[in-house]
Amino acid sequence: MKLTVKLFAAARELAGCGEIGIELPTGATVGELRAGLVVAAPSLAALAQSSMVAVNEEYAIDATLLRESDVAALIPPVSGG
Amino acid sequence: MKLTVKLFAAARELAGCGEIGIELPTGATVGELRAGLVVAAPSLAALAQSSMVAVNEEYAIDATLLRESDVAALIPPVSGG
Amino acid sequence: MIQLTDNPIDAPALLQSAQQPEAGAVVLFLGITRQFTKGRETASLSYEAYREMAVKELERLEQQARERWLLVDCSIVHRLGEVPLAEASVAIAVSSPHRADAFEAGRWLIDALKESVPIWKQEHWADGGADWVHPNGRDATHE
Amino acid sequence: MIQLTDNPIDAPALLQSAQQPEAGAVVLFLGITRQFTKGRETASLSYEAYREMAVKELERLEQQARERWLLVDCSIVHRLGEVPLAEASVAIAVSSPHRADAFEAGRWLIDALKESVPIWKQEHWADGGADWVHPNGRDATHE
Repeated sequence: MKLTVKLFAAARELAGCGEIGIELPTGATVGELRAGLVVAAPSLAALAQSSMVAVNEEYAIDATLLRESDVAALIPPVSGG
Repeated sequence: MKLTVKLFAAARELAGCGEIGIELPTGATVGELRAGLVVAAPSLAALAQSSMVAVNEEYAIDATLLRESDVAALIPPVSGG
Repeated sequence: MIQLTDNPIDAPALLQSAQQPEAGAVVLFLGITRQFTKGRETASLSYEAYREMAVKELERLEQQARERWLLVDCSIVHRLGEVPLAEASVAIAVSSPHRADAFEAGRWLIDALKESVPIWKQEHWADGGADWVHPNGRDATHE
Repeated sequence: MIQLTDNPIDAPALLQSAQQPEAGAVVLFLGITRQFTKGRETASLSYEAYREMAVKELERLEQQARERWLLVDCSIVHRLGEVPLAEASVAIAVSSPHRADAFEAGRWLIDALKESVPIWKQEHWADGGADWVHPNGRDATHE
């Protein structure tokens, strides 16, 4: 299945784009998405380690299972306020 | 010596005036002023017990010595804010 | 800045004076007239002060706050006379480089003001009558 | 009320909405762009958000605050894009019958916002260059 991962702030600048498409096996986890993201965009390697992943606008853990229609996002450490 | 004692809020309403003149012996204390005040205005008896006294716009204790030119005030429990 | 005023408090002006480039945080506290206290309806509050002494006490509180916390701006304004429902009787605006100082100083200033500044509040009840407020009881502001 | 805006924050409007007759206390917090951080000069900050998720997270924080404290009004507004010196990037306005709730909820909301809401801050330095801010470091707001 193909998922789109949204990128923001430092992640967006490192990757040079606001989202990346990743091909994942059906039933893949957030942990696998994180690994696939680094293969697709090696410049994200360090930041992907310290980032959270959101699925459908909620924080997810690496064990979370993904579905085809999910909206994923890499969330670097936040600094609003 | 003659001192004027300013009255505010509930004290002003109980006494029916904004200040009262008190005749005190030279070298009298704030405690003596408090007692003299109740003689001059018996309606203040209860409130004078629970009030502070200020001398020259500073809180004073009963042992504080008074001088002829001092400005005294009875300060019922405050409730600003 | 310390002020006693007989007019409505201009809170936006206090914010503007607090927003200095040396600051990163602004905390504004307003004490406003509340309609109901333990089920009884308040029509308005009115405030009376020993003005000269109240200004001196407020200046002392500002100075103590500045000694204890790193503040950029510190304003305390108390309104006197009648204060209608939902309007502010007191405003405290503090700004500081870091937000902990602004929150702590703002909280301390209103607590200290209520303890020591010679200002008195009278409740005007909707069902008639008026009472001078006894401290340590609940009243129609933020106590 | 939750809002992300690309325009200057209208703090007086937030105060007006917080001043309800059921309230006795209003606390407004503003996070503003500070000029100097450890001696280095900031020209401005700019903010980027994952907007849909940031709104959801802020709504969750408002709901949690309302469960924990007795609040009348609760508004959180975050500005996005460039925020010049001394202007507000974030405003939190809470009102409550008693002042302890407003102070505690306001403080908790800004702490929680900085921990969990997907918004990112970039420093634009006066001597050139720009850095995305790493949390847990000091930055040119109220941290």
